[in-house]
Amino acid sequence: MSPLLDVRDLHAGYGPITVLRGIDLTVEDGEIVVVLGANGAGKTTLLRALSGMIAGKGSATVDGNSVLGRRPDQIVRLGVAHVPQGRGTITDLTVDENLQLGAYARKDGEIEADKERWFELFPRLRERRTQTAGSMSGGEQQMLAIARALMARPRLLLLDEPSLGLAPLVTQEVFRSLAQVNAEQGTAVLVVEQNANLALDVGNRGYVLETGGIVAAGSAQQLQQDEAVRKAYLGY
Amino acid sequence: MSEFLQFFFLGLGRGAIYATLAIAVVIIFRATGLLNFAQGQMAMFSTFIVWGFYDGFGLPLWPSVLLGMVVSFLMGALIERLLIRPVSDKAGHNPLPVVIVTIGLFLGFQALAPWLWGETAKPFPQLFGSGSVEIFGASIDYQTLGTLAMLAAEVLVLYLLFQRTKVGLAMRGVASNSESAALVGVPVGNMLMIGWGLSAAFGVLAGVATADVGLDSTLMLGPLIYAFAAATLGGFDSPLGAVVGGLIVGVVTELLAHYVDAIGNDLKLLPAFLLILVVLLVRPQGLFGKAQVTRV
Amino acid sequence: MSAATATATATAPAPTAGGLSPAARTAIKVVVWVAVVGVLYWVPQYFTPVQVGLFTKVIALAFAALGLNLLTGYSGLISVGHGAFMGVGAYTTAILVADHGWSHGAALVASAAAAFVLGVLIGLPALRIKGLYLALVTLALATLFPEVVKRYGDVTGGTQGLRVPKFKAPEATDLANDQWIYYVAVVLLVLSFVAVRNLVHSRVGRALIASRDNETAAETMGVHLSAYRVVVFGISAMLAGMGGAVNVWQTNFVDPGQFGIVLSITVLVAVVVGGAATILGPAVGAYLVVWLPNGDILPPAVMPDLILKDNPELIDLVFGAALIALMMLAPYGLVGGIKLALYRLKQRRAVAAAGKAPPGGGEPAVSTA
Amino acid sequence: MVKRSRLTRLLALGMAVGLAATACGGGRDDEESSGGGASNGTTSGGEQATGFDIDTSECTDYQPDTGVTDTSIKIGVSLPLSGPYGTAFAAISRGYEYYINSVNEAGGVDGRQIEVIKYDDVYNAGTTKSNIDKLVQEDEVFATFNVIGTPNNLAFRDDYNAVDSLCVPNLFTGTGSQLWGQTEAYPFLIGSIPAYPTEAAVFVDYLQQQKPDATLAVLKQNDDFGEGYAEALVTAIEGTDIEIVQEEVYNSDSPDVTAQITALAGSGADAVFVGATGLACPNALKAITGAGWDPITYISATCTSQTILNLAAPEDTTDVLSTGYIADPKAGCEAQLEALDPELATNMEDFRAQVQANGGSAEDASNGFVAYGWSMGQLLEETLKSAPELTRESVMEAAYNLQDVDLPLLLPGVSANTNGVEDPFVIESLYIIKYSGTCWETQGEVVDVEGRTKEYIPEG
Repeated sequence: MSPLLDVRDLHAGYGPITVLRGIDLTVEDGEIVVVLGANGAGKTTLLRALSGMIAGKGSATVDGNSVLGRRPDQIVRLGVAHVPQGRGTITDLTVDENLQLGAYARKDGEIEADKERWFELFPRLRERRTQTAGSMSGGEQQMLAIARALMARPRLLLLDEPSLGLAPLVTQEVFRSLAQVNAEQGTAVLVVEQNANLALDVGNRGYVLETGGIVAAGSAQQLQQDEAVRKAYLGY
Repeated sequence: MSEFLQFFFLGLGRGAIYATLAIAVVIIFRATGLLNFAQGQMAMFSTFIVWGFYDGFGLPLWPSVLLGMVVSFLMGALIERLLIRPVSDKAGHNPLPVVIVTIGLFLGFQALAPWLWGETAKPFPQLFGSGSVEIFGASIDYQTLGTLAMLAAEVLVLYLLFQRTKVGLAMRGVASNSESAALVGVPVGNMLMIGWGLSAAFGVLAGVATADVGLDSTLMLGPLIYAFAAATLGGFDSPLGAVVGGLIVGVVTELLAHYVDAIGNDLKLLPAFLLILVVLLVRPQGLFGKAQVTRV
Repeated sequence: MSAATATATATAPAPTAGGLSPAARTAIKVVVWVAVVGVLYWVPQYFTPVQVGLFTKVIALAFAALGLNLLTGYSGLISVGHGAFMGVGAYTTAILVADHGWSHGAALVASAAAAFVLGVLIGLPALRIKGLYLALVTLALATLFPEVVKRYGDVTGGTQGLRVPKFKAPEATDLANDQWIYYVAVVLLVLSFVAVRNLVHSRVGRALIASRDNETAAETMGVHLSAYRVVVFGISAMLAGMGGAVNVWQTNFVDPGQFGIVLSITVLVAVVVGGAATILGPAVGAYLVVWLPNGDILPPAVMPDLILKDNPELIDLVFGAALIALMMLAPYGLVGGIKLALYRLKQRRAVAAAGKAPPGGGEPAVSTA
Repeated sequence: MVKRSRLTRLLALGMAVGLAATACGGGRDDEESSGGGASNGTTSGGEQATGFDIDTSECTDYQPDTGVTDTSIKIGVSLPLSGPYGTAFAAISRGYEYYINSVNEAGGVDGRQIEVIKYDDVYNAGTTKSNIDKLVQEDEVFATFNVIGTPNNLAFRDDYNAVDSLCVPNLFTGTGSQLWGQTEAYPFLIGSIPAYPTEAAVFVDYLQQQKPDATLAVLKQNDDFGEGYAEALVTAIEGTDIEIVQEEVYNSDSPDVTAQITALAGSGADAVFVGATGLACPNALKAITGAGWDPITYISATCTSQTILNLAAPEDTTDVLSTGYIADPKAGCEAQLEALDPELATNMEDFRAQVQANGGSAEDASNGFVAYGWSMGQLLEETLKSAPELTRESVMEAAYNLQDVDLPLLLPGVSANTNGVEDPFVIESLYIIKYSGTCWETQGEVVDVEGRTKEYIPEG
């Protein structure tokens, strides 16, 4: 069976500046894959290229459909949801409206039921249902961003540094929830992180990205045990 | 007393016109975060389109207005797609190139209308008939009452559209954070087109409410600044704010013009100017708006 | 987004010219400056008085465009009201010279001061709001200005305008009036260009540019930045006011119709056509804006002539369409476009020269572990 | 190079500035004391001008016949052709171009083709100045002609039309300012249409007959034109029992004058004088009806165009008064012309046919602006023809010595008459005209104030 996400020799960048120089990467159905890398290694660029926010060259397919050259809203319809760095909640809308908008691409009648499901998972969101997203704490906004992405019923969730700016306890909670979603829904997750420990704890496999190229790959355990990776990203 | 009331009513009449145009300003602002300096000239041009249906094809007035709104919607949407977006995509967060495009549109429509429809002003009918009602010794004409009713309907329709429909939600999402909206599957470009289209369509109502003074290419040159003052006071992103702002601007300027010699009818613009200056200085978000204006 | 930031960086004056030794670069600069000064000196020797008069109009507009560029190009604040500041400068000179017997020189200082003060007042909202909104205040100002002039006709001459005594060439100079006015104006303009250039490259200038490009930078600079902005607004208005005074030297007549919204739009257009945030752009833009409608010498306006011969009223349509086309094809204006092209060329060469090494700018390269 | 007399120059400047600064123009003409009130410019019958002789000795670098060759005469024009004000005025230039076309086809003026060079000034006086500089110094026109707008003419008259200027004729300006009567200081400039004060005086005259103790309300545009009327009215009612009870001003870009009319109606005045242009005219009339006010309503001659009146309903325009000196070419109003003067009706037919023969549309053939432009073309031709020689000096002398020049479209009894300093105003005979709801009809006889306009110019 071919992988859900199949990236080959992907190049991408901004204007005249190339950031990614030939990335190969796969995510299987139901898998959690972690991409580690320092600031500026190209992690965010990778996700932005996959969700259509910047142009890329090479090949990147979801379920055999190329995502390169498509607009973000078209890629959402292929089953990919992207939670951008800095959360990207829509701060002027209420929690409820954010979730409603998350289901924009869907046409079925189970939207309310889905909202309930994510309120179960993130009870704090239910409490703040009618508040605007901008009035909530960073952790709450991160949960909202994830819940909103899940409202699209994606097969692949792209997460950009979910731990950024969050207290460690909150980060833990976020990753626990992610694992739960993955287990219950079978949603595949591609998460890029600087804070690799927690990510690798919940992840199945991982890649290490440096200056725009993959320098190492392996199972989560392998990476956690690799000395170079440990020194560079795990801090011990 | 009845004199005061009379000028209050006249102010309401002017204010209602400012409000209709301010609503069009606000719609584009909500949808795209942009101030359209060609708003008045687009409304003028659209009114000529209505005139074309009314006088050229001999259709009744209101169907002509509706058809004019449809055509203007398409015109607005096409302008966004063909002229605005290519520029704003390249310009990033620098608003200047897009402002220049709207100035280009301003000049273009101004020249195009007399070229297409002739240089002489057209006798445009009063939308709500002529005549007036007496209230406490002062008269308020049907045109004012009708425009006020129309404004109420506009605000209601826009409220329902923005708050109760999927498209409205998506438009608000795009206005607040277009990147995130795109990432949940909202076709951002379409929403911008709809925003421009809606604004152009509602601009028709501003034009036809004004055009009984005689329709020519200068129709909206006067009201535009007052409409901007109204939108500033209302807070740029609230249709209700635009209406309240428009009525306040209309009433205040007319009363000052009549009762304060230092202002007078020739310097009516002065209070509008001071209003813009002071509101932006003291409460940039206006009476009803969100605080986004203040991001330095 | 990032792409835009990259190009914005590119259009900011490039600190180095690629691939040349410092000595060669200095030599080129000297040659360019000598050439520029030579051409500016030569203009009134070669052209007819009428044409020199139009060049003086270019200079008047270039003052305002230079000022507006400081505001719009470098600080990201948009003004649609620089025509009003020109008007304040023009009327200050006109009234002082015509009715109070001032010399043109002294009146120029007063014009600059008056415009500066008004500029600071109008710029006050810049303390708190984003650039786009200032456009509203300034638009309203531009519309209001002629009405105020009309209202106070006792002082301003009302719609009949005010005739101003000529700015006469001193006997000793042996210059015709048009030449004298041109030379005085051009010297002042060059000095102003140098001053603006220094301001842009100063700490204040860099702070303004940073705040234009990056909201976070703006926030961290806080109060200082707001104060800078208001002062820059004042300086910008002051330059426009000087342009207004120069305009009076040339026309010897002021009336409210000259300083309406159209003039404000013209100034803005000059900036954008020439290239916002480039040092020379405003002058180039002012040149084009003045000469295109008078296009019987360089550059020949062949196109508009063909279209407009039978329909002169369509000039605004042609003009509007040209503006939109320019924003699509070269949003950084002519000077900005050339700079961008040079920058790209240089980068391409640098990339070619350095093989696969990353080019400068963009994300900093991380050394491999 | 001629050394200019500093004193004269300063005097001229001081005069211009002083006039402008007081914003009421006219007035304090030094020559006013020389009277002329009683004199009528149409007395002498001889072809040789005796009354007016231009002295070119103070001119800077006087070039008597630049722009004239054996086969052509170059005439320069600057007027608004684009922008919000452009389109209406362009019709005037079409009018004289149609006429000049026909003259040229018929062999021109004494074998010389009239060549018109026309530049757009967007109604901006600064641009007008540049255009005139270019026309005179580069295109080397013989004269400028029918430049529209008071400030636009003021912007260049000191450089070209004053006694100590380059002395280039500025013929038949397209504005009715009373400033065009300062012949001594500006011998190279002459106006065309009845001055605003003349019009105001003729109306007051009429009002006095109708209602000697009338109260009068005034609506005026906030510019020299509106101010000119307002001040002339004050002068004109001196010594009568007519009283101005209220005055309101409006701004030309806000043509909705309902508030002003409401205020005026509040005064309950017997008569209202509407000194307006463009859309403000019909809106004032509509507002008068709307306010339930029924005064004797006078609209300035600028409001009399049919395209403007059509914007108001017949019940708003019926019985409205104005003044007229030129026939209204509106299609369907031929009967009125026929009744007034059969010859005029024939002339009008001729005008229509010729406009269309020279490329004009049917719309142009019934446009009052075109008819005015056409008549100005005729006046230009007459003036050039009557000049003994084609020098600038001689042509100006001819322009200031017009003797009963009867242009075909002028109403009966109206003709162009001038007599130098004594009588610098070209057209000074007016009819009171009344609108029937569809057509203008003259009331009574022509009011001839030939040579008396200066009396109506208010004191500075």
